[in-house]
Amino acid sequence: MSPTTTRVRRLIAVAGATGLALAITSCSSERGTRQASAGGEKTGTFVFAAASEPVALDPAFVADSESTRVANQIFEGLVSIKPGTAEPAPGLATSWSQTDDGLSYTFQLRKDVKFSDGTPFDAEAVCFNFERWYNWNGPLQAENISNLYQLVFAGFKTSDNPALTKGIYKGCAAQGDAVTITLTRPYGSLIPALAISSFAMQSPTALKQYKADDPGASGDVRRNEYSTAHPTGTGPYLFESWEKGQRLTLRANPTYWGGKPKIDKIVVRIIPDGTARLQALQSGEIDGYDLVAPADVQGLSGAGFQVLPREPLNILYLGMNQADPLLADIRVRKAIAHALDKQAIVSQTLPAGTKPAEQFIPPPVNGYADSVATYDYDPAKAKKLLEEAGAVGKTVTFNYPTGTSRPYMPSPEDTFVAIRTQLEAVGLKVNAVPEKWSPEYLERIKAKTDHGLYLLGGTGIMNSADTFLGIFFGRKTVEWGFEDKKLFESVAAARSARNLAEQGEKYATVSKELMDLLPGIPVAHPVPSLALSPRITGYVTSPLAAEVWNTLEIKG
Amino acid sequence: MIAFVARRLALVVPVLFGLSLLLFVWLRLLPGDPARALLGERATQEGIDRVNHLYGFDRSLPEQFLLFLERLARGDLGSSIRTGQSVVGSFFERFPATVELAVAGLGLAIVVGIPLGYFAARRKGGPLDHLSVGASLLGVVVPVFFLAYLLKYVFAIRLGWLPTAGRQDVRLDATHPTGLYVLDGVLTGEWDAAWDALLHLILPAMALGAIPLAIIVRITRASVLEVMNEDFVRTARAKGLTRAVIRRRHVMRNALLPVSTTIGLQAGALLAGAVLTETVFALNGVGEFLFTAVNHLDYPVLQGFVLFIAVIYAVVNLLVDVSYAVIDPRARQR
Amino acid sequence: MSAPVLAQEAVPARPGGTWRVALRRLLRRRSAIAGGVIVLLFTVVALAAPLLTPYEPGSAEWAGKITPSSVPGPGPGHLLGLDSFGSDLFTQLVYGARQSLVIGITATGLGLLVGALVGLLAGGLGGWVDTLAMRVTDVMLSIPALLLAVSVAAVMGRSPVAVMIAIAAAQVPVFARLLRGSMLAQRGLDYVVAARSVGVPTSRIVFGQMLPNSVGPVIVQATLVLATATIEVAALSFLGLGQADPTVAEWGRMLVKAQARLESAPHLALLPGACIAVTALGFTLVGEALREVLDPKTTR
Amino acid sequence: MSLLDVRNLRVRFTSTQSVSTTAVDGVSLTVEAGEVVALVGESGCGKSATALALLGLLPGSARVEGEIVFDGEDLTTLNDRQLSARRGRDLAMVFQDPMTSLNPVVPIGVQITEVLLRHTGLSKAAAGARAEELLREVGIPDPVRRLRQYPHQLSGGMRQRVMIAIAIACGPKLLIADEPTTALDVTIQAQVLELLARLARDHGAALLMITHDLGVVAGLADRVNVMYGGRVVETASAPELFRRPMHRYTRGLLASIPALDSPRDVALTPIPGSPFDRLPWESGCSFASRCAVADEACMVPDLPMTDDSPGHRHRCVHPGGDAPVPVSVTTREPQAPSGGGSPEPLVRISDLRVRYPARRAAVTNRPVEYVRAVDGVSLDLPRGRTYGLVGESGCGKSSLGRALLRLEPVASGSVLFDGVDLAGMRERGLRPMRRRMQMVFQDPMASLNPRQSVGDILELPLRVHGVPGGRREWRAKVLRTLDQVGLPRAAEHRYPHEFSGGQRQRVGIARAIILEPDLLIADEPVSALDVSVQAQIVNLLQEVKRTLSLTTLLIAHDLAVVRHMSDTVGVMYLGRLVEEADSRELFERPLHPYTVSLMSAVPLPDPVAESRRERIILSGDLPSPANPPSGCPFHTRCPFRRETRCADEVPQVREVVPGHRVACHWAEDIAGLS
Repeated sequence: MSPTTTRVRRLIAVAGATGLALAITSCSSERGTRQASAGGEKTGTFVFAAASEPVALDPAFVADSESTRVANQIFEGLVSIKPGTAEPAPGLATSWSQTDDGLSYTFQLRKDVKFSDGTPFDAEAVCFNFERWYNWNGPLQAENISNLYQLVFAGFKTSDNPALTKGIYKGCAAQGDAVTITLTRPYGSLIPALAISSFAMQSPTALKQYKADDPGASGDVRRNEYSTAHPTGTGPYLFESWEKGQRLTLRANPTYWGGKPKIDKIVVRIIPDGTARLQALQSGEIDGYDLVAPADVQGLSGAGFQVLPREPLNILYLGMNQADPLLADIRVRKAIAHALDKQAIVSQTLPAGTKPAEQFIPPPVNGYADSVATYDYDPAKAKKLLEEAGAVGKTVTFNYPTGTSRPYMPSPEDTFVAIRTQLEAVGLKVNAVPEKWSPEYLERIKAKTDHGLYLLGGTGIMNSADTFLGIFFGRKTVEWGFEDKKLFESVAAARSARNLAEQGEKYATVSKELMDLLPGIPVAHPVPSLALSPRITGYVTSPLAAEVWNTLEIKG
Repeated sequence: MIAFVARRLALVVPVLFGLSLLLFVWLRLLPGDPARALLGERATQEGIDRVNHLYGFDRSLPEQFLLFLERLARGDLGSSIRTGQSVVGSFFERFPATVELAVAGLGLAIVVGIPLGYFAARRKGGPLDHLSVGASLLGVVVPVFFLAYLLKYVFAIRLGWLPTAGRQDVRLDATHPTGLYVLDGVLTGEWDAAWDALLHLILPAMALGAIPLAIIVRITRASVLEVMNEDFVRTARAKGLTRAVIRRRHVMRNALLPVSTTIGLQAGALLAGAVLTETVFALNGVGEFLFTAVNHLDYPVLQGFVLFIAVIYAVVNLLVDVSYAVIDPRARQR
Repeated sequence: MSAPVLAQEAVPARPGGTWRVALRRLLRRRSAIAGGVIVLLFTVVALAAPLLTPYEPGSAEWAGKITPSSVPGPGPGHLLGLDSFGSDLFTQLVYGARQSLVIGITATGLGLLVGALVGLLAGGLGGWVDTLAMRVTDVMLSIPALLLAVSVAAVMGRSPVAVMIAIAAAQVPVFARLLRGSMLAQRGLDYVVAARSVGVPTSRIVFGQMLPNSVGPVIVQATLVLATATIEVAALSFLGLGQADPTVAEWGRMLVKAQARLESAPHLALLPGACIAVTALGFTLVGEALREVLDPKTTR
Repeated sequence: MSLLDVRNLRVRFTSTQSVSTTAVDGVSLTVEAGEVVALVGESGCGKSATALALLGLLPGSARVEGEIVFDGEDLTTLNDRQLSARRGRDLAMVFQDPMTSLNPVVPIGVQITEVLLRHTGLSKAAAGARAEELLREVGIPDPVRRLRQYPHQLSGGMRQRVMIAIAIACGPKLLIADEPTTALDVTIQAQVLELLARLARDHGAALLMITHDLGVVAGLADRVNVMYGGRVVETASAPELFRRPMHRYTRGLLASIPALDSPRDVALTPIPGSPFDRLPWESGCSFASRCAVADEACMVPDLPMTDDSPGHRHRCVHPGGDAPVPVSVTTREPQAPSGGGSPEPLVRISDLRVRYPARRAAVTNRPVEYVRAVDGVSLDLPRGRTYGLVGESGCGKSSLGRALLRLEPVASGSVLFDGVDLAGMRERGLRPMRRRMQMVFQDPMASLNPRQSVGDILELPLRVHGVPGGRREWRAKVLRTLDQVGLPRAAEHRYPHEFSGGQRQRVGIARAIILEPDLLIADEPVSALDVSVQAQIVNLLQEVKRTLSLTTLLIAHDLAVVRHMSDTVGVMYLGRLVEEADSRELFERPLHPYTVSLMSAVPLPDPVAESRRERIILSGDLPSPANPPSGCPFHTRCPFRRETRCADEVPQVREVVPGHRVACHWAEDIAGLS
């Protein structure tokens, strides 16, 4: 026998033996001690499937939902959200007051709160955070890094970009258990805005120790040591470990001021494929995932899983680009509005419980108008309007995205098909232009003028019309293709209202105006839902998806 | 032998250079603006310009290429636009998952395919032959991701025998010194972790291994049939050797030569298949990352990963050539 | 001059060139017949699609009957029920054959054309043309075919044309190598030397003599690519590339789209999946049989 | 009792289409212990199938009937396991092609010891020692090193020695050798045949020798069985068979082959037709369709064997009897120099060199080492004459032929064709010249484009050279040429694969002569053909040459064929011309030691002559042309080698006797010796 074959045979024998040993040991270990402890852990572990990896754990730099979800467990802001609603509620600040001019806010801080590294949470810590944000410069002023800070506070202490020098932040003053934030000009949404996780309080010690604002070796501040390994907050859970691409583990914070959470451990696991998330839940490998596809809702609840709908804080609309001469005609826009059977679109393509939309903001949001012009489903009227406009048989371009699923637009392709059918029924021809969501479609809508009808929308990051009307209609954009100075001024005025009530009124007016101008048609407020294993109890959904998991319990 | 390896290596270098040039030009031809992909639906033009400047997309193409080469020489392939992670880092973070999957898939294909091909050839025209030829045809014609879904549906959902996704039950607190989970379990003595990781590998390996399996069966069968007709096998029989010796020393050792070449070529298909399989089974490997990169036009990642995959492909084929030379003394001289 | 032979040998009465012989051998194979029948059926369905179904493809006429969690199954008027957009599933499948055929044939044809041209130039001319062509194909072959197709499709944007070009591009180096290798093998054969010795010009040797004898493997590969194309279209769809309009009757897209309803309506995925597999099987069977028939090892 | 007694052996092959072909149709033969028995026949006659049936090595599709009694035991009743215990131990076999018969990926040591380990109780170490001994016995130097080597590292002759070592390893009672020397050069063939015979004798084994070459048989066999069409048609002791061949086939075969000692100026008597590729002999004599004297009596089913004399049996209705083997009465015309008496040769080759790249650089792919295939050859082809070029494989004779036609690039030297130097010409300028020089190739199948009909193949040269007259004229010319080469006109529409080997070679000749060239180069024109067909082609070439007054360069390794056809003969060794003379002169008085040994190595189909002559068996193998020996290239194998000059001085070609040129330092001495 040749030496080679002998060697090969020995190898096979060894491999076989190893395999056998492995099988035997694994069988026996089922009764062993390790399995028992693992079993014990199982009941104490909540496994959640994320659709993608969190970008960063320093909430100041991120706005994506997966990062935010984790940040919500580790960090808390001065303001929190009343569970089950979008309402601001006391957080690390137990109460607050503002001056009439809307330029000064005083927060009463919660006592005896410590960051998880032992640093006390106090007024100095609060000011440290505010000053940190305000002093960011250089690459940290990039739109993708400090996106939300720029949105709310509009500028930094210094900047090369003149547009970023006119911020609303003026200063922070610590007064014992209270802290006062002063502004350069009024901003009506400050309180709801401070509930956004980007403005959560972080431990000054940890921020300094791990150089939170230093780009570090990776050259990206979102990937520095602090943001990937040492996020330190006051929240109910502590960061434990992050195996990139695989899982992220959190532990219960034993010294949480609100009491130690009932669940010991949270594992966030990354499953990008929607069907795979569904199946992992069905087979018991995970305990929950977000954004259930409309098609799966019935099956899941039928099989005993919890499908928890969130009150929608979003809008799906059909935009009508007025750079297109056909759509510039208000009669055509109105005709299209009357041609849409929103109820049918909802029942055919959107999750159960979704309501048709009448305004560009969802009902719970401050600024929702009492009554606006409505356009009922009326094909006959639509046809008549088209005839008046001489648009019967004309071809309208219809842009829609493919291969994407947004919380406000779970299946744009289906929605497109449904709308197309209705438009054709009233005598319009549709030239469908499907494009991949990112970047082609977004570019087509946001940067180019050659789009017609299109599907888009948005989800609110706070309970403020700012995140809807403020962003959509604050200035001239190629998206809508119209210029209406009066409208833009009204939006600006609403934005800088002195308080919430004033802001609500002003935005209600804007919303009313909009429905007369009809730049697009609000279609629906799709209900995003979350699926949970039946063994999880105590989950309270939040319209802002800002759930904190310290209320959860695991049965059995 | 060393000269042989050196010669083969020397041939790889120009290919890789050509590839980087090609990739570079190619990806810059991509429509769309990665900055927009990054900043999302509410991006402003200033923001986009700033990102473009940050990543050097506003420079001239030759300049960008030189920059790219210079960084490449330092082993720096840039960082992902989407996540900011370094391309090299994220590749190696995810590489173990892909290695494990590819090894399992290919291993399955080899371990099942070679004996199946052999016995199909021995019983040519028999039921086993028809079965394996038929199965190997099916393996090639069913789209990989469809097969993956079917396998998952049947074995994980309907029958519940195997896990649906992931590499390991995340509730197990296993330690991962190497990132190859099965091996980790064995190394650390956490047998339940190893076993669990193994269970997680079965379905993905089946889905990914289907095409190589089909091809290996077919090549082995054809190759065995051919070798069995060779004069030296007749000589071996004329010597009165036992069947076992004939099979092992005379038939298989020769029949495996074309099979080993095929295995090398399959490595490429395997890496491509991993893009599909990893996505379906949420394995968070290189393939899945690449899939996401394609969807987000993450240039640096696309460029870096395709380059890496080409290198791996080249290395695997180099190894195959070397192993070929080990089996076949004639090849050593070439 | 009188023949110096004593008895004339009878020339065997089996007329026909090598192609006809190959065809005869092909028709003796059961697998080839099966494959041929599948391919034929598929072609007929594709061509006669409007006659087979009263409906228009992608019309979404019955969208009103669809909800996110249910689609009507087979019933009167709809042989296989509706798809998730509210189009007739049978109609979509029938027209899907058209798409597959068009994409497959165009992609293969394109890959064949470009690849064969490169191979022909390389194999026929040799020298630096050959070296250059081979280095370029080396580079292309260093990326797995599907990844190559993905990169190309990504460049080209989302259109059926992009898919065709992507699939074709991935095959170009394969065709080029095949034809070149086959030509080089011919170049050493005596009949080519004989043609040179007779004084046949090089171009005429390449086109008139070497090329016809070298196309066998290329034809086999082309048949197999028809199968691969059907599958790759599906894979590209899965990766979010390719035909963008969701309602266009294309099996790959239908399959990908139906993954979302795998639980409630598995037939939406199974039927287009089966169509892809069976079509690919048909081409593969024919291709494999052709390979065996045209293989010089089995011919002599 | 005979050692081997085969009775009425039948082998049928069944294929899937339920068509069965009979390969062996009732063969009976015996082999006595220690006897050397030959089984002679052309390809397809069933001789190899018979041999394989003896060892039970036929493929699964074969059905074997009849009895094979070996050593008192009917082998057909044994199962494969029982048979395998006897194979390699009691019966051993040496196959035709030692390249393919040895496993390329297993060291030869293992291939020898595995048979020892299987059949003897030897330990691994003892088997290794025995293997070493065996290699020494078969004459392989440095056996310890060789045992570790792989087949591709050995030369053809060595490989066959290894095969023989394997066969004799366990001391078999019967050694079967199936065409053991067909794949080898003639000088090596002589070595191997001698070795086989000696070993069989030394080990007391019987030898069953299977061959198509009557010459091989004559010197070796005690008894000869002639097979045709699946049957043994004649059996006799070797001297008896060659003296009194009875069966018409045996007689035809003997008449059709030229031999080194047969008269030169006669045409050969070919057997018409070609050996069956299918066996149509449901009844009657299988040879009847090709037999000149066949009549109805030959069509009797199951013709019995007739006893002619003790031990001489045949199966012929019209046996030849004592009459000498017929040779054709047509004497060839005397060789008069033709070509209008011009003393100028048609072709004058001076110092021609041809080289091939042997090794290329890794990246640039440029050649860095060359094989010198033709290394400075000068020779003339006189008009209207046939110049025969002989030598063993790799000696450069084919390269020379091709370079002459500029089908290979010429490295240096000149080729004057009718005064024009072809060597430096461009392809375009060469084209008109090509019309005047044509080539016939060795492998008729490979040299015909399989996708063109014979008509197209023949028309192509006319078209390319723009022969006036247009298609109609061309076609007429094609038909005339078909007549000329003895093919039916219907062949025009047929494709090459539809013809037998001999017919294809006729097509090849037709293509070469259709332009009525001045020069014809025939490169091994008959070596790929069956013995009985060779004579047809040889005659055809002679005929054609005569009618068209062609100047011919005949390249062949078969000395008998060259002698038969050539006026002048050149001998090549390792790229050089070593000897050149008028054909008669050369064969009667060879002056170069290589020519002498070459001629002595050729077996004669006459046991008497064979036993009388003294043979010079060359030692060693042909050196590699990439790395030829210094000095005289032949000195490593030369039996006349001397200490001085041979190893360091290259001998120049010089005229030793008028008209006789030799490249040997000691030619004069050798002339005296022989």
